[in-house]
Amino acid sequence: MRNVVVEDARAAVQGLKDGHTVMVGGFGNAGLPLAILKAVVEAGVRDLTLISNNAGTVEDDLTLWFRAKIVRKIICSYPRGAKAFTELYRKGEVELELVPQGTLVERIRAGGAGMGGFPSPVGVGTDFAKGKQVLHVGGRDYILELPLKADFTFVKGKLADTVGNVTYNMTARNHCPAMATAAETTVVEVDRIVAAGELDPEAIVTPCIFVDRVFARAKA
Amino acid sequence: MRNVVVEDARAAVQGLKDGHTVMVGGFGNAGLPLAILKAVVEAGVRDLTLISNNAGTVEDDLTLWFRAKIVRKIICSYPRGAKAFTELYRKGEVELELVPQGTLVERIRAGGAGMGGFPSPVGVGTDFAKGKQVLHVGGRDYILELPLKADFTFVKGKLADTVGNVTYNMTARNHCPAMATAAETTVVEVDRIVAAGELDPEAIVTPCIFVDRVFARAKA
Amino acid sequence: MKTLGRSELARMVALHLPRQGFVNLGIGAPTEIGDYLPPDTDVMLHSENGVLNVGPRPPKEAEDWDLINAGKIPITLGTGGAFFDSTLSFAMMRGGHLDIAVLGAFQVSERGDIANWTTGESNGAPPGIGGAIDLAVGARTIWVMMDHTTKEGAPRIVRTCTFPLTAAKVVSRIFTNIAIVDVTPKGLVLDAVLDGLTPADVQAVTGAELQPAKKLRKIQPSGTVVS
Amino acid sequence: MKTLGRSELARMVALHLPRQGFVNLGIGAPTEIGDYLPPDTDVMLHSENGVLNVGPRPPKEAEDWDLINAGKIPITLGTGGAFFDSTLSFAMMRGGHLDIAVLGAFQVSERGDIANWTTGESNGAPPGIGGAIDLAVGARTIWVMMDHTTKEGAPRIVRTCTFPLTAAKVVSRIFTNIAIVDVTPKGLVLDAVLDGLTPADVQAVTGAELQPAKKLRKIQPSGTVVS
Repeated sequence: MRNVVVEDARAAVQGLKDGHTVMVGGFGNAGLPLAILKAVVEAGVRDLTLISNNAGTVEDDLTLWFRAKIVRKIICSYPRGAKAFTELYRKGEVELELVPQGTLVERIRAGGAGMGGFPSPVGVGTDFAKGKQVLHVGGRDYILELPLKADFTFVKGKLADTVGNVTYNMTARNHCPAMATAAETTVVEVDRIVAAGELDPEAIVTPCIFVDRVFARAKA
Repeated sequence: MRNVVVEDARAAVQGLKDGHTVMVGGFGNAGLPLAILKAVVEAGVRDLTLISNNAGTVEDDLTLWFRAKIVRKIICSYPRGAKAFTELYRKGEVELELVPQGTLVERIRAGGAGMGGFPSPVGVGTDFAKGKQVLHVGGRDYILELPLKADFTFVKGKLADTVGNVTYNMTARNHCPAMATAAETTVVEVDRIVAAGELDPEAIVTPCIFVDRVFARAKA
Repeated sequence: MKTLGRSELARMVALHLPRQGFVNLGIGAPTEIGDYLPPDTDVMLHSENGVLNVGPRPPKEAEDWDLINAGKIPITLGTGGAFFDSTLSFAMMRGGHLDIAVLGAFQVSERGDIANWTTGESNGAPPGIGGAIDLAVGARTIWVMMDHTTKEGAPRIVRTCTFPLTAAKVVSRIFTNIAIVDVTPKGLVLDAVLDGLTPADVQAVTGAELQPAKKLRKIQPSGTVVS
Repeated sequence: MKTLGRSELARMVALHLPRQGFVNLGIGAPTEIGDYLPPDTDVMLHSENGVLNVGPRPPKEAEDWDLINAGKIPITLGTGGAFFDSTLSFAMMRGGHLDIAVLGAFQVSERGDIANWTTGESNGAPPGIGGAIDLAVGARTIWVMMDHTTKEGAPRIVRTCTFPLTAAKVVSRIFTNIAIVDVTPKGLVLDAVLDGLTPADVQAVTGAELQPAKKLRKIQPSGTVVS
């Protein structure tokens, strides 16, 4: 039977290369694949394009990436309160594409679902509409938001089974399921791995078809 | 606390009017709200626009609606093997808009999610592209598929709690969750109603914000 | 000038919410409105990071950082609540399924434009937008809760927003620390004024014309409003 | 002309599937391929009505009409399987997450166009499209499994499809009851021929030019193919 379990975070980030586009799940401190974030820095890659809701709040999260200066550009909805990022941003050493949160996750979904983006009512008549194609549908204006895809997606789940089905924990779910669909290689850091068949097939949030590697975070 | 439980199918279809657009969940025999289908006929409405994957296979399903001639138009992916519908179709007494299955459900989702449709790669270069706007995104052609909304959605769930959260049973889930988001009034027929708090909040598929009425199908 | 305190302002908004419906309380000050909902309310609170029926903040020892609201504050889950991913959460917002969103703002214009994501003056700091714009466009009814003026005394209710817009023509009601103002097709209508102030006092610190309501109401220092 | 039976054709396709990956077997004849997968396969079968890891058909007494495949036939759920709604199911298809889809067809053209939803002659009966078109566009690899000719002996492999297209330039391999044909940038390549027939026999019932493979393989009556 399919088995996507890898030993540790280091094995989980194998193949990540300079210049790759990477999605990282999480909202605030919920849903962050902390062991992976560390392993990416240790892998020594650089010039990453990062797609993520936030830009780091505490020292052991995405802050690590900005301290290590491995991000060339971030596509993000709310990079405020992110000290290490802000420092680089002020110096012009990192590029920012600011995207409304709902637009961000829906662009990711569009990437994962094979659509050419989506016509959004959000941002019409604001700075967020600049340079975007306007579509008129049913008497209303929409702006065409383009799909997002990545080379790697790194998210945090609660449980995974050995074939790669994943559940999440409360509000740690956030952008993770959409991101899991939109990358060439999707890696999930979980609290615990269980045998295939142990997860309720009705309650699996990310089916294994989207998942390439899972590993259990070592207990603190 | 919120309580959306109604007594029976008759109460569940209150407010349905001539000329309304109605979504009906189900794929094959899985996920059909059979008690509601009957109650709609008994309510005596007509000229409905029906959005549904199929057009009736056996006698107690949508076949009832075509026998009663209450459907003016059906938007559907696979109306084959539907005797009563086929009879009316041959006589030109019902209009058919044929939509690929994945496009159908995504147009419904777009309606429920407030988007102006979606740019689809499906149907490009075929009859399904006729009359549709073509969008060029990232070197590929997409056709703009428009959102679908309804006055009423009727679907079948497994369990509902009193506030209106819903779970489904196996492949009876199909189009039901998307349809539940896309109607002015969403009605769910379930096997059993439980108290609020009894459903696992991680395993709820349709959160109560989308649900206006639930009722328990009488045991056969 | 006399003003309502932040808690009293939150209480005033809470008292105006309907007894049922789905409500999103924006991050920052509006979140506090939740503390003043009547215990028997049928209102269900939504938070855009993927939770419906947000309950009160837990005691410190019960905090779980996987259970937070959009302001990244620990919460509890009310009975009948549900978790879901961001695509469904924003479908609820963009798709018009929320009855009311209460948002903070820097400025609101007389036609209901809202500016609440940046003042345009960044001092080099990165801008943030989050989910505020999705709420402003998507919720059926948009209320704003804010101080009537800036710290420097400049009006926040204006003829035309000078800050970058979040959304155009969406706000229907503005709750401030000295007044309640309705945005109507005929312009701004002054619905209620803080006890001790006159409509002229409020107009003096407002950047757009206020019409008096047929029956002006009075805001008591507690945040209760009386006819 | 001698031809493979339907079961042997299904077996031949099954033997060509990789040992792992996510595969959708189209409704009708392709569904039967599932019966010939090796018991230790790592392949997971997807069905577009919302299930991953489709298992064998249950015994009659265990049939549950809430657990069916896209052909509306009762199934079982394999270990590690999952249920999901149609939006996610079609995201799997349209988004390129399926490795292989095996579809039936009325016609396939030499450039890989597929026509499998209508012959255009309806006799007044309603057309149906279902999910075939989503599969044809979305799966990474599209194989076709069909009889080599119509009942009347007309070729189904043609230069240009005369029936309405399902999708253009998507088919990479065609398994028929007398041959295996690869669709390549340089045209159709005849990979294997049913034992007892010659390439010329196959060419005679094919509506487009077939080039011989470097090494033509032989299809045995059981569906096994040998070099």
